Amino acid sequence: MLLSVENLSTDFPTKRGVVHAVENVSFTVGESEIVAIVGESGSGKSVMSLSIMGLLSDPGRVAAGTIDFMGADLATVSEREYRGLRGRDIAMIFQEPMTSLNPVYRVGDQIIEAIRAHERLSRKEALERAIELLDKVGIPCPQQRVRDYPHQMSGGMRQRVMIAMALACNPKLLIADEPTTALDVTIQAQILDLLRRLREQTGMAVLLITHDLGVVSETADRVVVMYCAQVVEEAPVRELFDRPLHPYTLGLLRSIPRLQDDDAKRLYMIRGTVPNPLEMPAGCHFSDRCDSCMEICRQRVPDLVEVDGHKVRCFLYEDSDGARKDDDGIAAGEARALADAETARQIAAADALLEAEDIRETEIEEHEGVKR
Amino acid sequence: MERSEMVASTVQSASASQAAVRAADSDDAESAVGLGAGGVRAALGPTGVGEREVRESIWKDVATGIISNRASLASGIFIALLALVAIVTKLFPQILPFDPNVQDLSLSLQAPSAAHLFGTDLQGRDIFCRVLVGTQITLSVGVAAVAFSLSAGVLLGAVAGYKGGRVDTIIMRVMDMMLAIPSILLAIAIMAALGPGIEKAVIAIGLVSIPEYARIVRSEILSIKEHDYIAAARVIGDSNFEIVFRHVLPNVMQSIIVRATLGISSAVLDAAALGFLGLGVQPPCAEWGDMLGRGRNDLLRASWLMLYPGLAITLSVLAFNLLGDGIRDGLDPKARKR
Amino acid sequence: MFNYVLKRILMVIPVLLGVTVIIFLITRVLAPDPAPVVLGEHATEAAMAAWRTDNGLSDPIWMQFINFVSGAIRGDLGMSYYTHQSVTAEIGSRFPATAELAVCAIIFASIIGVALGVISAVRKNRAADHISMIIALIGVSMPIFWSGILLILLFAGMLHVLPSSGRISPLLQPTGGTGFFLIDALIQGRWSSLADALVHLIMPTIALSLYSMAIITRMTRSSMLDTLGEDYVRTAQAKGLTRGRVNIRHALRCAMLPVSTVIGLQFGSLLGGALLTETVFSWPGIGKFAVDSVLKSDFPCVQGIVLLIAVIFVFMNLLVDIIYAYLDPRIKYGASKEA
Amino acid sequence: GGDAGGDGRGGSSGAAGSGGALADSLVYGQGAEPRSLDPAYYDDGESAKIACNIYDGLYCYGAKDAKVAPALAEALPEISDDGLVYTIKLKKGIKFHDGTDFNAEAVKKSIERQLAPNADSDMPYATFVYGEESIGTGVEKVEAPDDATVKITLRAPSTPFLKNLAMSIAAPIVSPAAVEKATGGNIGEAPCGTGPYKFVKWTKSDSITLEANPDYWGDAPKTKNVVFKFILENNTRVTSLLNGECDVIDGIDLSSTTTITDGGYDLFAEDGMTLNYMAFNTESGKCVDRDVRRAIAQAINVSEIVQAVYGKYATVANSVMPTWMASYDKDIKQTAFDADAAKKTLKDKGITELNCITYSNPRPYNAKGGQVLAETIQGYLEKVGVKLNITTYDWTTYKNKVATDPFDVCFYGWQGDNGDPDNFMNLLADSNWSMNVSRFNDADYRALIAKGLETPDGEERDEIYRRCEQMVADEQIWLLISHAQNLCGVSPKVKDFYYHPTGAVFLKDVSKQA
Amino acid sequence: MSDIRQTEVPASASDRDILLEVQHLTKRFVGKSSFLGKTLSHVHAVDDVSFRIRRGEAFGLVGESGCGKTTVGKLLVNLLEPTSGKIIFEGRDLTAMGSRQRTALCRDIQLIFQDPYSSLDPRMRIGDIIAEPIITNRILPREKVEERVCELLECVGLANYMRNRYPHEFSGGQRQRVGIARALAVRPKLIVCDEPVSALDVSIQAQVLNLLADLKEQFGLTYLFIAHGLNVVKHVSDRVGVMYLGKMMEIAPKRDLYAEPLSPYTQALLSAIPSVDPASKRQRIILEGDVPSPIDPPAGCRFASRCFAKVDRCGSVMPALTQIRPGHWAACHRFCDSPLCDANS
Ligand SMILES: Nc1ncnc2c1ncn2[C@@H]1O[C@H](COP(=O)(O)OP(=O)(O)OP(=O)(O)O)[C@@H](O)[C@H]1O
Ligand SMILES: Nc1ncnc2c1ncn2[C@@H]1O[C@H](COP(=O)(O)OP(=O)(O)OP(=O)(O)O)[C@@H](O)[C@H]1O
Ligand SMILES: [Mg+2]
Ligand SMILES: [Mg+2]
Repeated sequence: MLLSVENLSTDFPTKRGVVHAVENVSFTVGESEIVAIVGESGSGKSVMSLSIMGLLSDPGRVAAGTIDFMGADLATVSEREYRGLRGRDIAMIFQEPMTSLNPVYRVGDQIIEAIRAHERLSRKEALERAIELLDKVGIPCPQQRVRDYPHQMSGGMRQRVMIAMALACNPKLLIADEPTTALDVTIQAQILDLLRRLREQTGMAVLLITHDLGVVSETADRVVVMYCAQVVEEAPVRELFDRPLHPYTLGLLRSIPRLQDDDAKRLYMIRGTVPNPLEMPAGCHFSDRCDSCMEICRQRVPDLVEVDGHKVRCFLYEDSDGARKDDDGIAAGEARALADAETARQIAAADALLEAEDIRETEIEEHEGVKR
Repeated sequence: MERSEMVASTVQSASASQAAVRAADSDDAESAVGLGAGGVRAALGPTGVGEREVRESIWKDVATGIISNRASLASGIFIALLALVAIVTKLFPQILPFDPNVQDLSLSLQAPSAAHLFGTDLQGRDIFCRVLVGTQITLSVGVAAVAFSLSAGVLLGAVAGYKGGRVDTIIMRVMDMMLAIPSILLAIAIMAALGPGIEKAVIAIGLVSIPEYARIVRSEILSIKEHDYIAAARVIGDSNFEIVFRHVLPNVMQSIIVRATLGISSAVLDAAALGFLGLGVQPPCAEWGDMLGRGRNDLLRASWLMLYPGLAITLSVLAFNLLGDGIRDGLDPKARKR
Repeated sequence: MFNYVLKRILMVIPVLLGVTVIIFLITRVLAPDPAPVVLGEHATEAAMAAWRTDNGLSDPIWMQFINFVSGAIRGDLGMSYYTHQSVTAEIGSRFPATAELAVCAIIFASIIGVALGVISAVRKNRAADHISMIIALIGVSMPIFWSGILLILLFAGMLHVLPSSGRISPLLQPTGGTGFFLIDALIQGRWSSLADALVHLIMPTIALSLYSMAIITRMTRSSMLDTLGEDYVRTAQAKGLTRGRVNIRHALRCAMLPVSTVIGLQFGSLLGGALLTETVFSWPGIGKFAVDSVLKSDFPCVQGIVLLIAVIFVFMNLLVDIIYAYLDPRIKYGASKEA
Repeated sequence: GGDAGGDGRGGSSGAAGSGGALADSLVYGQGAEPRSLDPAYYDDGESAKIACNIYDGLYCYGAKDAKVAPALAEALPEISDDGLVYTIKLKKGIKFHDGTDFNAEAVKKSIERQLAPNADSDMPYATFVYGEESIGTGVEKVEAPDDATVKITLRAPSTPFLKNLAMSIAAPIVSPAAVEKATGGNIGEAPCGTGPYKFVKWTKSDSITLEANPDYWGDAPKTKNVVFKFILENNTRVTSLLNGECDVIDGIDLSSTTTITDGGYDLFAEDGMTLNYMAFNTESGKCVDRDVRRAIAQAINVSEIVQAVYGKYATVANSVMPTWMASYDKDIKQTAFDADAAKKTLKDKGITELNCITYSNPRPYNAKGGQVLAETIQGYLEKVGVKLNITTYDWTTYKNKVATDPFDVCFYGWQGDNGDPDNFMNLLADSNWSMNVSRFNDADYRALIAKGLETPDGEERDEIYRRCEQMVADEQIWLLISHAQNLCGVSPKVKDFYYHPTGAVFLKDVSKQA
Repeated sequence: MSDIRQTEVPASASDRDILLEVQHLTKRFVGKSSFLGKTLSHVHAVDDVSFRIRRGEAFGLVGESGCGKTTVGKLLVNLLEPTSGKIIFEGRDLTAMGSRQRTALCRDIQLIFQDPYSSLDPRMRIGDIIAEPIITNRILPREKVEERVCELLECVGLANYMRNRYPHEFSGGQRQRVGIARALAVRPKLIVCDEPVSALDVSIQAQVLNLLADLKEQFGLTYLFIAHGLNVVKHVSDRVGVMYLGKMMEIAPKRDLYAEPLSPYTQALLSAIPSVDPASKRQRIILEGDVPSPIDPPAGCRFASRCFAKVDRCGSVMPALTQIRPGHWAACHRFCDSPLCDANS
């Protein structure tokens, strides 16, 4: 395993209380594997990736767990060693290509800086390497473009520059935190295509953070689903889309409009909103919004259990004593999740219908009222 | 707006030197929520932890800002005390152990003692009493000058910011002109022309700080105009008048309040400077800057003559600064979502 | 870039004209008749009338204005009512003193201010931060004239380690040259003069720069905190750069953009502060001269000084804009709007 | 008594130059910058103080009195019987600093430049010293019959004229060549005279440097370089003395005297030629009534004020003229302090409120500034039930206001120019209200003054002025307050320093121990 | 260069059905101006755009960032003045009206904003925000306003008691609901939804989309639904227009458009959508380069620089929007040349 994160917890002590931004997260990334992490906004994806990079901003700190990267535990490594790893073995790109590059330096210089931070190269050699890298990420006329300032480039180009910079020292692992969220779909397609190509060419592993299940499905090998600081499900990508186990994953998949869907059908909705990190429900973090919520869900946080290489954190698949249910139980759980979701959707639709009638009536009255 | 103008306006808005700096310098202790979560999505979900957002009532925010910060709470109390002293000494002058304006040459230049806490001045007047009474002038000049420049500045800034175009250009160019003359020099020239007197000091100090307010209000309005809720108001059919009064001004209020608080501190400083140069109040009126200016002649013999008034000025300016900082934290404009 | 500079330079003209109008209004319309003040104890009405005619004060006001402006364009600001010397010469002989002081003060304020600001931003909420912020707060709260007097009292009056006033011991004054004693002394190799001038500069520089230093500290801190939170700083960290390099090369470099604007503006406001500092320290510059002239109703001098300061202020702004544009490639290479 | 010693030590120590080498420079700290160094163009003591070392006049005052003695002139003038023609013999072989010769022509030019039509409206003392054609006073013509003789013809006899020629304002003789060279004939920044010191440089707002004139016609100056430093702030000036930056400072504030003596420095304190007074408005307002004026005077304890405000550094004035002038009479009776009587009268007269204007700056005759006095008097009047409303102006503004404002009382003073009684007494005969601030307009008084002007010095003349004095006291035009002392701080190393009552500081004989 | 006949507004329904007709709508912004204020370049934000919306229909407008979608929306609600072109609403030409008349009509066209954070006045209570348009337009007597506000809140799925809360107390989805309620308050005939869900999380998106669908049904609303994701648009709208760099590239009923996109740009856009089901994925087309700047764009087809199927003419002549099939319009030289092209209009 290239990277293996074990029981990682990251806290932010604030005036109003401690925010557990990452709780007990474990997953692994293998050599040249693309692992996607999906989850809603605020679910702790970025904090998790920054924890790996050791770039948490104040007052965040890794509270527990180990981050094993090529045999070194990053949670305990010295700042000096960490610096040696960053940029050389683990590289990272960020969501906002517009702001991730320093506006006052030429892009070439920024890439050169990344190279020379880790390798004893002359400026000239580094410049050549930079041009090479720009070429590799598909920037036309790289010889001229190295002299550009970031503002002279479009978002897509900047993101390519970021990737080029990340690739500067042939890292083993690239953490890409929502690399395409800010980009247009056509540009997003270009960038994702590039990432896939690079993985093939260089064998670098990618930890792809995103909230877009479509991106996951097209790019990743394995998926980790996070909800409220926890991993709720983890599976190989096809497995997850074909057979989502956790009600949250299920809901997520059903709530996105798909091209081949019947448009007349109402979309499935997950009820409510993400809870405030300081006021987490006592038991399962998803319990408030879950259609299959049970008594136990409100009392205990379920464990992550494994079902044929597919991990899930839910009492539908876990006994009250914390053990994985047997296969029948799992099948039942699956069925139940599906059924509950469908029922919920129908109820919501019926509600909407009723309401509509109500309103129409009052409206007619009003109209007359005003006329009179 | 073209780039060049953007820069020009950054520069100019900064030229309300204190203003810019103070506005920029806010304690962003906790506004860095969802650090990686770019853009709007980060702010989604429920109100994030420790996230400061614009809260409903401005005055409640002001109060929260003040209370949540020990220093500004202390200065709030200090200012309240000053105000109390000013009012009490105005209404019940007999409460003072000595008449601050009546001289007794037999007591000339007494060092601080139990009887005269801060000593006496050349005319044998009790400096403690004079410092206490000085709060009247300090506070009233501060407040009046700010009220004056605030109302003029808000009006001009609002017109310039909301109307835009030529009106904006003309108003702001005039403000530039006023800004190009150091305010203290302008104030001195105005005072020299008008002659000494407290009302004139108010006018001079008020006049010179109009441009600052106009700038701040204008730039605030320009940024508020960008918000969709202004567009929304227009879409639902609000008139300009309604938009300005219902949506724009309430949202500009917070920076005005912060600026006004800090403005009082600079008005107090300016007034003291005028007093120091002998252009302030009429005797025997007690004003700190004036006391300091006069005391300076006897400085070597009686250092208390300038020690206490100077301390009084510094402390009250400090208090207003701290208070302003506190209020600004309460109203942190950075938390406003775009 | 060229267009930008040209545009900014042309914008200076109306501002200066406006300044002239404002100061003209104040001194010629609002202010009382200077004749009796200037002519003093023995003046008769006839003498005053003659004097007014001699000094062009009996012309209609618009004519006076035109005369003044046309003179000013030629560099002729009129004659001092008091000394009967040309205002240009009067100001010219004092300006180096102010410029020297203001330049020293702004350098001092910038270096200390930026350093304190950076330290307090980097060590946010630690002791260093609190100390810097307290210094900054006191800096903006203490009246210049008070801190100046306290300094004199302490260092000259009690400790006798620094001279209380003036620019230099008169006999050490470099002859001829630029009027900037530090430069003259350096050129002429008069080290004792240089040392003496530096010693004289210490207290006025500190008193004058305290306020600006505080402002710069606060500005640097907040600007630095802003940039430290920027994505590109995180990018730089992710590249594996050292802490110092990230803070200085990436965060500070960008934070300096707004700070440079403030420093430029502070130079303007230092000239205002010089009024009080020079009075307290008997510094023979235009600030003290301004106060004296105002009090003596020497209006040609007042007009000249105000105009000079306005010109400096406006050109300083211009310079800052240009430097800013130069420092910020987004402006230098005409960026599109978003960026 | 012109040479009343007082307790000034610096000046009277005769043991000059007794030990050790002399320093070659002396720094003199003064409170303001001179207006100009061209005698025709200044009217202020700060300028005169410096200029008197650069220029000589035809005559000068005695070292420590107001007696006129010849300087560039060979002897006192021969005055024709009608008192109109002055014939003056000049010393020979004297050169100006620019190398040109001093002669009768130079004297003629020096005077004529200040006469119509050459004079311009910026010459503040021209009319005072040389008179005015329009009112038939002053110099009619100046002739130079030969190189060493000057003949001055007056329009009307004037006893003070000779004293005027000894003044260091307007009277000093300037080099005609230098005047010719200077723009506008103003040598304010390039002075050139015959004096013991030559002008070196003027750093604006900072200092003026002089150096000894090696060709001086009299005794050679003792110190080579003299620097006049302008230090506005009183305490800074004192600090600079204590700090060794200055050797002599003047314009000392009373409060600093102990600091100076405690610091081991000498204090020079001698009566000056000044009068400090409060004037009643006799033309309009509540004080037109003489009884009111008297009552107010009764309410005020002048000696207490003087003691409190000026300590021992001023003399209570019971005469308009300073104590050391010849015509001073200690028997003039001023109104005595009697608060009860005052209270009664004022009550009867229904006076409850008075308007007062005053000035804020220290003046030569009032080191504390008029405001302190006003406030002090405000205190006394409050005790007799009168509220005094004080308006303070900066001095320059104030000079306008005394002529125009409708005040009841105001504060003013006078610094003598030439040591002649007329110089003090004619103030009340002046028709210019900014001089005659009481607006006192009395035919008898004016006649007396006119007569005094023509009468030659002597007992008859003294009697005239004594009558004037009595009139001022009886009519209670002014409330006399004090004659100030000139205070200087002097380094103990400095010998033979003397601050002349006319405001001149002759440094040629002053030396400083190295 | 384009023939009027060819560029007639695409329509296939009777005039009575047409709620809104946009003809040759153009909006240019000043890009750069010289020192003396002379305009040096224009941003062609919306360039000669025409379309019609029928009553009760949801018309989707998609395109990449900066292609002028929002500008179209703002032009419709009178937040911007068109440079040229007509907006005909219920048979009346809005652009020809005086401002007073225009304002009176405003309430019939409402706007829902993209950013739920900046579109609500932070200093107003939710109840007041919703009540404001009712009061301003005097739709109901004062005493009835409150009642109406409650209904509207209920309509958008918010509880009554939330009336007294301030916007910051709500999540993005909830705020967006408030924005919708405000738009509904004046009973508009047309609602312009400017990317109402793109700022929202996936799980919240569905809630808002469902709500919009429900409301449309309930009130018989007409939508102009702006988005830049084709999948969302598909879910909501009946017909879809595709814009690129200020130009309308294709207009078609949803089914046609998704089944058989004609314009190469639409094809690329469709293929670029990352799909959850690999099975449904069509041949991926990865476009080269970026969207060019709208400042003084080149004369030819706007898409020519990135087009994978361009022909010679594309570089010089902008193809007109032409009806290729009934109800399916496209602007592409490939089809204009085909016989189908002539058959229309
Ligand atoms: N500096 C901080 N102080 C307090 N809480 C923080 C801080 N930074 C992040 N958090 C909290 O940590 C949680 C996780 O945030 P994170 O940025 O990792 O979410 P995310 O999954 O990346 O969201 P997005 O998809 O929006 O990027 C959030 O609830 C956030 O409020
Ligand atoms: N007020 C304006 N001044 C100048 N240019 C403008 C203005 N408003 C918009 N533009 C420009 O017009 C073009 C179209 O903008 P518009 O906002 O309509 O695009 P959009 O399709 O809504 O993009 P997005 O998907 O990013 O919202 C853009 O290039 C934009 O920069
Ligand atoms: Mg994130
Ligand atoms: Mg848009």
